Amino acid sequence: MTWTWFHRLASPPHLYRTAGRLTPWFAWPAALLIIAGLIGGLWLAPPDYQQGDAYRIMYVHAPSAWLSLMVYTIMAVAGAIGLIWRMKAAHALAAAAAPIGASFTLATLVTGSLWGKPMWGTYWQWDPRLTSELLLFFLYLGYMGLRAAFEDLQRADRVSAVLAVVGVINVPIIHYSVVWWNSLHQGPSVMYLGKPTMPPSMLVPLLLMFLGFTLFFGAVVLVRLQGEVLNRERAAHWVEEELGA
Amino acid sequence: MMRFLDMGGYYPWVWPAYAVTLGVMGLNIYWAMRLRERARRAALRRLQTQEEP
Amino acid sequence: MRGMSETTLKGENVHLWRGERHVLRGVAFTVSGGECLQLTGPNGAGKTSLLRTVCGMAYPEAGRICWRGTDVREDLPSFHAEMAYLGHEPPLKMELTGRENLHYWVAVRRRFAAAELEAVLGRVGAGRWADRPVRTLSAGQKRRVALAGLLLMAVPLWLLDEPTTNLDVEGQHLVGALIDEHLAAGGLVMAAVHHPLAVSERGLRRLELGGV
Amino acid sequence: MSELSVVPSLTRPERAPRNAPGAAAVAWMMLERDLKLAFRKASQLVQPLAFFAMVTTLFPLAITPELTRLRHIASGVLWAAALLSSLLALEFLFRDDAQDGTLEQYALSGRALTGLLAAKTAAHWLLTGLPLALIAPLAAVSLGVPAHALPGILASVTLGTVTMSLLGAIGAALTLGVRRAGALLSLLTLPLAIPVLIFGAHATQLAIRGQPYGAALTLLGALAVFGMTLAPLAAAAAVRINLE
Repeated sequence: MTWTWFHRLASPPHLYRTAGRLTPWFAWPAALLIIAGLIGGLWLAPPDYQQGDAYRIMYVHAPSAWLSLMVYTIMAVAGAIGLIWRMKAAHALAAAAAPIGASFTLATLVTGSLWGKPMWGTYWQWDPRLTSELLLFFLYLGYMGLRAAFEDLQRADRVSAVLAVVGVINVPIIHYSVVWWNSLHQGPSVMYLGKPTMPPSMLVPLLLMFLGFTLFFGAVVLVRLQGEVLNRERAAHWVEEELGA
Repeated sequence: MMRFLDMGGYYPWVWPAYAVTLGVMGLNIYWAMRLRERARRAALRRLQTQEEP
Repeated sequence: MRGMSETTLKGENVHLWRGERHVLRGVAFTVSGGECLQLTGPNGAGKTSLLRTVCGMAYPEAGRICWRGTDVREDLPSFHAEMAYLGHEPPLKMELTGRENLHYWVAVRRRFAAAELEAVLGRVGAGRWADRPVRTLSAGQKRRVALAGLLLMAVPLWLLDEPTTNLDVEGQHLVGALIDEHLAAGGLVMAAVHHPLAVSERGLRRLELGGV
Repeated sequence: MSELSVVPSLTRPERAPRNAPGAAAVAWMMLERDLKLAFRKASQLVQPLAFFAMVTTLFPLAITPELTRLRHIASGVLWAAALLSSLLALEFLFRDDAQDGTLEQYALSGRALTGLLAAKTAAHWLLTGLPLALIAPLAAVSLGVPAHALPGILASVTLGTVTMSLLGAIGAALTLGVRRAGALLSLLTLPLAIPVLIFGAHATQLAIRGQPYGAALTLLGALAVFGMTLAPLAAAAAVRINLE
């Protein structure tokens, strides 16, 4: 009985309509939070006593990094659900999420190296966090490459779901092996993240950005989800009603 | 204002980082809309071809 | 229900999509012990798709396949242990001899005595070339080796896709005779064909699949 | 035809034929079959080895012939070459069997595909991983590695190639339905192989410096065991999807 909402949500017409209805509820708060975070992070927060104003890159770097990991996890969980219950809706969600995650992984890498230049004096440092992020980017590329290699959408969905599950099991192993490797060769990371004594004027904009980016992902993935659901639908009457053909 | 834009001398790295991130967000919005629009058109096309026979 | 002991294969309202094509539209059939269901229809009518759906290699959008009264998807391994599927091409390794092929193909399912292998090879007329690498055999000879594998599996349900392809007249009669013997022993056959099988009318049922 | 005794199996709807061989016997049969097939096409066996030797030769030619300097990069060279050569033969791990229909017959045999694919992966390791591990010490000597490091190199490459074959089996199964899969297969497999590279190269480096490398070997072994438990499951799932 508790499962009925689950099955109702998974039915394509319901999912399509719900996604459409929910999009503004994610989009507008996301826009407000990100604008507030930008003002707070760029203007109101004081410069850091060590890094000066360069630390402000954190306000876009850290939330991007958070999205890159969260989206991969979502892809894998959705893929597993799709495989186990043969649920097209879950596969559609995984397909919708992948390019968003990949693009934010790339943004993390670029902002990380822009932050690295003033801090390390070089754009690229084999820092464990950036190295892990680079490997995550390769995992995304592999996932999207595999998806694109199949003509049949159903098969692409299921094969890439297996890859996402394998990948998500490996992500922590890769990350810890990279951290371990790095500890052998150089000192700990010089990045700012996770510093416990951040004053509220710095912390609050960061939290706003985290929330804003997450909601932004929600809004974009819902729009993409509508497209992916339509692509997986063949000759259903609800499509006719919905699109007014 | 100039002091704000200067970012304590770190402007060559701070502003590109924000530009890249906001650019990625913009592209994501654009790609998502394009995907949904194409899917809608493809679905309509499928409906029309299926009605013929 | 008494169904557990009845050797019946039943398809109910099977719908299958292949990409954009709705290949099977509500196909229904029943085959019982001693019966052969002959699938006919133009190219693209879904004969192969239906056979692959039955053996669990294609997943129907709607409907179900029941073997002995239960949905085959509930326990595919047990169903597979009781069926044999022969596709368009004989499933043989070119580098191995006919005998080696039969060993690695069938012995993962059941142990069989050497005498049984000889009897089967003799029955399909493959005894003389069974020790040659399959690469050197003609298409018809390969088909006969595949038929030997089919017999050797000793399963009740045969799913055959164009079983007479590449066979001469004598070979086509051999397939007919093998099917007749299998039916006489209580077996079931489902075969996709272009030309009617040379089998006796008793126990023969037909299913015409429409093209699109 | 009564001597073929088809009738008994018709009348008893039991789970598996009474005379079905056990899972271990089936796996052994599969291993034997793949080894036999490989030795009938022996030229393919030599290719990854030749590739490995070739790649390790490139570095002295590209960087320096001085053994004292080569020794510092030896572990990296050996492991990068080993990873790349173990990718070479992967594309055909399941592809040949999928094309001639024999893989489909195994998938329809009622036997667990997981065990069959694990056996095929074991055969692949015996045919590519193990030979690589055996010639790795030779290549190491040519890079100026002292003799006391050779047992460590042999052990670490042996363990590392086990994991590589298992990861490769997943990649090969995923790309089974893709026509030209070579580059994609490498893109899928290499990021997953990073831990093997890190632990393996570290063990090798410790061995070259004459330091204890047991801990790094243990980590490599742990990766191999982890791979053995999960990779055949993933490969079987992917193969089933691709055969559909």
